[in-house]
Amino acid sequence: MTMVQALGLYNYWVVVFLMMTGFYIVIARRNLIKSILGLNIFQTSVFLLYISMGKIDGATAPIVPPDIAAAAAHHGDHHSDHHGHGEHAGHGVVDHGVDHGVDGATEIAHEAAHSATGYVAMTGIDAENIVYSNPLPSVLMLTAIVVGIATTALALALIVRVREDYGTVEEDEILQINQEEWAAGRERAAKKKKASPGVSAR
Amino acid sequence: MTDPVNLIVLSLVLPLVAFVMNFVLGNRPNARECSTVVIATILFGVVGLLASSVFDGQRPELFVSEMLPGFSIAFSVEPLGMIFALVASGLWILTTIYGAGYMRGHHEKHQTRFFGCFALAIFAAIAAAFSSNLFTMFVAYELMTVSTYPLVTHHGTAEAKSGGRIYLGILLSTSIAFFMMAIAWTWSLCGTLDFKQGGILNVPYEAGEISTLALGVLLGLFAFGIGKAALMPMHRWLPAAMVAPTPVSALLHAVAVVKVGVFSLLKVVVYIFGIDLLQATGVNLWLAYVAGFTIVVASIIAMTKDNLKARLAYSTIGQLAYISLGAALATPDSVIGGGMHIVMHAVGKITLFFCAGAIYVAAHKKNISDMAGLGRQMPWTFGAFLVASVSIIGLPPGGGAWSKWFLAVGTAETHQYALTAALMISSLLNIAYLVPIPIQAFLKPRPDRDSNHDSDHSHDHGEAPLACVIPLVITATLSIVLFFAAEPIYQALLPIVSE
Amino acid sequence: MIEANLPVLLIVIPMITAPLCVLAGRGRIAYAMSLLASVLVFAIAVALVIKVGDSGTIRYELGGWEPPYGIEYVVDRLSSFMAMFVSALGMIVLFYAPHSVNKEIQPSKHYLFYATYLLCMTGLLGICVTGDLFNVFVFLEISSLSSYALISLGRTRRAPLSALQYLIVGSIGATFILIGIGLLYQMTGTLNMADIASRIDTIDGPRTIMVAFAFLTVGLCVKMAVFPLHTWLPGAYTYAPSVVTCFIAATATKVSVYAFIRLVYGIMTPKFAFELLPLDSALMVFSLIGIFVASTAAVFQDDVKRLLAYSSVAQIGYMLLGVSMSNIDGLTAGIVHMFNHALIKGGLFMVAGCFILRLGSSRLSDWAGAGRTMPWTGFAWAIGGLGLIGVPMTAGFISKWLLLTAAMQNGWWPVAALMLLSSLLAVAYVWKVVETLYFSEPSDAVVASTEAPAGMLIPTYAIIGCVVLFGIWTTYSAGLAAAAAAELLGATP
Amino acid sequence: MTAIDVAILLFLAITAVTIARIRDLWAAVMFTGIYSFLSASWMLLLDAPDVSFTEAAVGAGISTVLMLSTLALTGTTEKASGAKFRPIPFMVVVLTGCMLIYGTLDMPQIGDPSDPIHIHPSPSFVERTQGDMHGLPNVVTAVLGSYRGYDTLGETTVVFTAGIAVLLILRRGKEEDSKTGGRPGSAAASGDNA
Repeated sequence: MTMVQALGLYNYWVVVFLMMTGFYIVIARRNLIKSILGLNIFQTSVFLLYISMGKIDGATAPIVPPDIAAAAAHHGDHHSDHHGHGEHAGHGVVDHGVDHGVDGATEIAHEAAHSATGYVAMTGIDAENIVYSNPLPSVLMLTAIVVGIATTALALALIVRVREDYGTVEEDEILQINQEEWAAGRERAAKKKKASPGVSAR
Repeated sequence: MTDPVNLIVLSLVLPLVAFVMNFVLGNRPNARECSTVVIATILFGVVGLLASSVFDGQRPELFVSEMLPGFSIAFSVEPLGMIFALVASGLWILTTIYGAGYMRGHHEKHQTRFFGCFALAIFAAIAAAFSSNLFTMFVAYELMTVSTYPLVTHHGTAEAKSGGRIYLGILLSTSIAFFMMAIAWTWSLCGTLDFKQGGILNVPYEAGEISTLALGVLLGLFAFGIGKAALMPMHRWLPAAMVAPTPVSALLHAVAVVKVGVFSLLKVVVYIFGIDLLQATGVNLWLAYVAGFTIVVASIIAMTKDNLKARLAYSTIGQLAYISLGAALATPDSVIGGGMHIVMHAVGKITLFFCAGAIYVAAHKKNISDMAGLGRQMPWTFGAFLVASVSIIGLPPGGGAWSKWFLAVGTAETHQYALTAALMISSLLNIAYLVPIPIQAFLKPRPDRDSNHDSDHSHDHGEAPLACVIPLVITATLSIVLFFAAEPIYQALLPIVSE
Repeated sequence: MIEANLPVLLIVIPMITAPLCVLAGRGRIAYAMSLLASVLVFAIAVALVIKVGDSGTIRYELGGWEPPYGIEYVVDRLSSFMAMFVSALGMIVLFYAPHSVNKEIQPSKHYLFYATYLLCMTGLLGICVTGDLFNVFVFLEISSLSSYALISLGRTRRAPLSALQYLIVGSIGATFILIGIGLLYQMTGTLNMADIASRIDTIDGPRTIMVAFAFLTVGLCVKMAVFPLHTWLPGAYTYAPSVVTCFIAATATKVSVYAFIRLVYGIMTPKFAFELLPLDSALMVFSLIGIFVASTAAVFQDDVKRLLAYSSVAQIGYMLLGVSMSNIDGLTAGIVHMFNHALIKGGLFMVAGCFILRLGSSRLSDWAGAGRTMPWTGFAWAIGGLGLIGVPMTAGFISKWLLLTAAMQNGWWPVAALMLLSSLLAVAYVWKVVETLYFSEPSDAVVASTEAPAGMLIPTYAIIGCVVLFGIWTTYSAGLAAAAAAELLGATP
Repeated sequence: MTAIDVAILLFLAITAVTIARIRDLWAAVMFTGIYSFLSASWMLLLDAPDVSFTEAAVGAGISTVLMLSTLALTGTTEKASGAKFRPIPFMVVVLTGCMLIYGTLDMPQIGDPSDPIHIHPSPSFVERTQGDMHGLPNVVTAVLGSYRGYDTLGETTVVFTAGIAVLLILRRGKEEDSKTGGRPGSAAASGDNA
C-alpha cells in the first residue's frame, strides 16, 4: 500500500476509530444513560462514514444553482425522453463536450449555460463544469438521523420508567435488585411449601 | 368391497372409527364398549379376508400420499405384516372384553380416554404392520409410543409419572437418536426407503459406498433404535411400563407395542438389509450375541422378581430377544422362527397377563409368594396360566415349541452353538420361574393368616368376573391349538425368505 | 387496479390503520379496526402467494420510479410465503388477544397498544417484500421500535428493563446492519438488491464486501438471537405481555432469518458467502453450540415463558443449520422450519397465555395440576409440545426430518447426530411441563380455576390444529418452501 | 486533506474519548452535543449541507434537550465502577475495528470521481432530477421526496411509532399511579417533542 492510497483512506480510519469508541461506550458502560450516549456517538459516526463516501474532490453540494435548474426544467419538459441512455464516466460531473448531441445531461448543461450567463457572470462559477457531490448518502442519512433520534427518545422514555421502578440507572444495581427479588421469591415459595403443601404460591 | 386394497383402507379406518366412537359414546359405557367389540370383530374379519388373498400370493398396495418429496405414506401387505396384523386385531377383541371386565371390576377412572388411546394404538400397530416403507413404519412406530403414554400413566400417581417418564424417555430417545438416524442414513445410501424382497442395502454395499464395518454400525442403530424390541440395555422401559392397568400390559406389552418393535426389526433385516447380505458379510453375529445375552440375563432377573407382573415383564424381554435372535441370525429358518414366535408368544403371554390381572381383580394379590393355594378358588385362571406357561417355555403341546425349534435350527445352521446353549438354558430358566406359580397355587395349602384381619372375606372370593375369565380361557386354548396349526403359519411365512 | 397494487397495499393498510387507531382513541374501536386490517392483510398475502405461484415474481416500482433510482418491492415465492405466515399469525394472535390484553394492559392504553401492534406488523411485512436494502433497515427499525414498546408493557418492572436491554442490543445490531449496507453501497453504487447482486461480481474489492457481509450477518444474528448474541431474547419474551410474546416469538426472529436468507442467496451468492468466507462453518458451530446450550438452559427454567424463550434460541439454530447448508434440501428445511416453528411456538405461547390468564402466573410451579382443571388448554400444550419435540404427525417432525436428510445428503454426519441428540433435550423440557400439568397435586388456585375462555381457546386450537395439519399435509408448507428454495438457488446459480 | 479537516477530525476523536472517560453525565451530554456539532461541521465540508443542518438541529439540539430532561429525572453522575476499563468489551471493539479497517483496504479512495457510487446509476441523480423535478434546485430534497419517498414515509412511521411508544411507556393508568407513584408529566412532555 502506498502512502497515497493510505492518505485516500485516512478519513475512513478516523471514522472507524470514532465508531469503535461509541461502540465501546455502549457495551462497556453500566450506566444506562451512558450506554445511550454511546449509541448516539456510534450512530453519528456511521453517518460520517456515509457522508464521506459521497464526497467528490473539488465538487460542491448537490444543489443546482436555481437559474441552471430552471433552465434544465425547461429543457427537461421537452427532452425527458433523453434520459437513461447516457453512459459515461464521472457522474455527478456535468461534463461538457464528451458526447455532444447524445447525452441529455450534456445538453442540459449546455443550454443552462446559455440561459444562465447572468448567473455565471455574477458568481464567477463555470456552470458547465460544476461538479456535484453524490446526494444519495445525504438522503439516506437524513432518514437515519431521524430513526436515530426516535430510538433515543424511546430509550430515554424507557430509562425514565426503569428509574421510577428501580430507583437507579446503574445496571449493576438493577441486576442486584433483581437477584435479591428472585432469591426472596424462592425463599417465600419454599417456606410456603413447607408450611402448607398444596396451597397456591400466589 | 373385497378388493384387497379396499380391505387395507378398511382395516386402517376401523380402529380410527372405534377411536371416534369412544368419545361419541363416552357417557354410555355399555354402548361404548359394545361398539369397540363390534368394530374389533369386524376388523378381525376384514384382516382375515385380506390374509386369505395375501397368503394366496397377492401383494396389495395402497399409496396414501407423498408426505414429503421422496417420502410417502404407503402400505403394502406381505406375509409377515399380515400375521402381525392378524394377531393384533384378533387379540384386540379379547382384550376389549377383558378390559371392560377389569376396568369395571376395578372402578378405574377415565375409561373413555383409556379405550380411545387403545384404539389409536391398534391403528398404529396395523399401520406399522402394513407399511411399505421405513418412513411409514417410523411414523406408525412413533404414533404408537405417543398414544400409549396416556395408557401407561393412566393412574396419574407419582409412580405412574416416573414409570411414564422412563417409558417415554427411552422409547422416544432411542427412536429419535438411533432409529431416525439409521433411516436417514439408509435413505442417503439407497435413495429409497421401500421394503423390497431381498433388501435394498446390497446395492450400495456392492457399489462400495458403505464399508462392512459401517454396515454393522447401521444394523446396531436399527437394533437399538427400535427400543420397543427391548434388547438390553434398552429394555428398562418395559418393566417401568408395568405401572399401567393390566389390560394395557396385556395387549401392549405382550402384543402391540413390543411386537411392533421386534416386527420392525425383522422387517428391517429381511427387507432392508436382506438376509443374503447379512450372511455374506457376517455383520449380524454380534447382534445375535447381544440377543443371546439378553435372553439369559432377562430370564435370570425374572426369577428374582416376586411381583408377578414384573416377572412377566422380564420374561417378555427374554422372549422378545428370541425374536431378535431370529432376526439377527438371518437364516431362513431363524427368520421364520422369529415370525412364528411373534404369534406364539403373543398368545401365550397375553394369557399370562390376563391371569395376573384376573388374580389381582379377584384376590388383590400382586406378589407370587402370596398366591399359594389360590388355585382352588380360581381353577380356570391358574389352569390357563399353566397351559400358557407350557407354550412360553416351548414344550409340546404349546405353540411355542415350534418357534423355538426353528430358532434352534437357525443357531445350528450358523454353527453358533453357544447360542443354542443359551436357548436351552433359558428354557430351563423359563420352567423355573413360570411353572412353580400354578403348581404352588394348586398344591400348597393357603397360609394361615390370623394376623390379617381381612383374611375372612379374602377366602370367599371366587373367580374373577366372567368378562375376565372367558378371554383368558380362549387364549390359553389358542396356544394349544397353535401347536397343531403351525404348518399354515410356516407356509405363510415361507415366501418372505425365498426369492 | 387493486390487483396491481397488492404489494404496496400489504404494507400501507396496517401503516395507515395505525394512526386511525390512535385517532379513534378507544380500545374497542381500535381493536375492531386492527382486526379488520389484519384480515385484509392476510387476504392480500394469500392473493400474492397465488399470484406469484401463477405468474412468477412481482416487481412493484414505488411511485413509478424505476430501480435503481426508486425503491422496488419484489414479491417472489419466498417473500410471499413469509408475508403469508407472518400476516396469518398476526391475525390469529389478534383474534386471541382481547381477553389477555384486558387483563394485562391498562384499558387507557389499549388503543395505543393495537396501533403499535399494527406498526410492528407493518415493519415485519415490509422487510419481507422490499427489494431495497436501505428500505430493509427502515422497516427493521419500525418493527424494532414497536416491539420495544410492546415488550415494555408487561406487568412487572422487569418488562421496561428487558425492553431497554433489547433496545440497546438491538440498536447495536441495527447499526451494524447500517454499516454493512453502507459498505455494500460504496462498492456497488446501488441499494437495490437485485442490482447489487448483478454488480457485486464485477467489483474487485472482495475485502470490503466480505466485511460488509460480516457486519450484516452479525447485525442480523443479533435480531435473530443466534447464540451468543441471544442475551436479549429470554428477558424480552418472558416479561412481555402474553399477546406480544405470541406475536413476536412467532414472527420477528423468523423475519430476520428471512432477511439473512435474502442476503446470502439474493445479494451475495452462496458461493461468495460461504466459500470465500468460512461463514457456514462458523454459523454451523454457533448454531450447534446454541442448540445445546439453550436447550439445556430451557430444561432448568421454572418460568414457562422463559423456558419457551430458550427453546426459541435453540430452534433458530436449526433454521440456520439448514440455511448454511447452501443447497436446495438444506434451504428448504430451513424455510419449512421457520414456518413450522412459527406455528408451534406461537401456539405454545398462546397456550401459556391461557394459563397465565387463569392462574396469573407463568411459573411452572404455579401450574401444577392445571391440566386437570383446564383440560383443553393442557391438551393443546401436549400437542404443541409434541410438535416442538418433532414427533411424527406434527409439523415439527417434517422440518426435523428434512433437516436430517439434508444433513445426511451433505455428508454432515456429526451434525445430523448432534441434531438428533439435541432434540432429546426438547423432550426433557416439554415433558417437564406436561408432567407438572398432569401429575402434580393442584394448588387451591388451580383447583378454583376454570377452562380458558373460548375466545382464546379457538384461536389457540386453530394454530395447534395447523401444527397437526401441516405435519400430515405438506403441500403448502414444504411444497411452497421447496419451490421458494429452488427459485432462490436457480436465480443465483 | 486540509488543515481544517484534520482539526475537526482530531477534535471529534478527542471528544469521543472524553465522553468514554468522563463520569459526570451532564458533561458527557454536553460533549455529545459538541460531538454532533463537530460532525455537522465536517458534513458541511463534505458537501452535505442538508444532513449537516439536520444533525445540528437533531443531534445537537433535540437529542441534548431530551438527554438533559432525562438527567433531571434520573441523576447526573455515573457510579465510579462504571467508568473503569473493561477488557472484554475492549477486545470485542478492537476486533471489530480491525475488521473494519481491513474492510477499508479495498475501498475506493475518498473523493475519487470514479468511485462506484459516483458512476452508478447512470445518469446520476443530479442529472435525472433536472428533468424529472421541474427545476427543484436541491437534489437531496428531490430524492428524499420522490425517488426514495417510501423511505421517507417509513421514516415518518418510525417517528410516529416512537411517539406512540413514548406515550405507551410513560402514560400511567390510574391503578398504576397509585401503586408506584410515578411522575408522568415532565418526561412525557419531553418525549413527545421527538
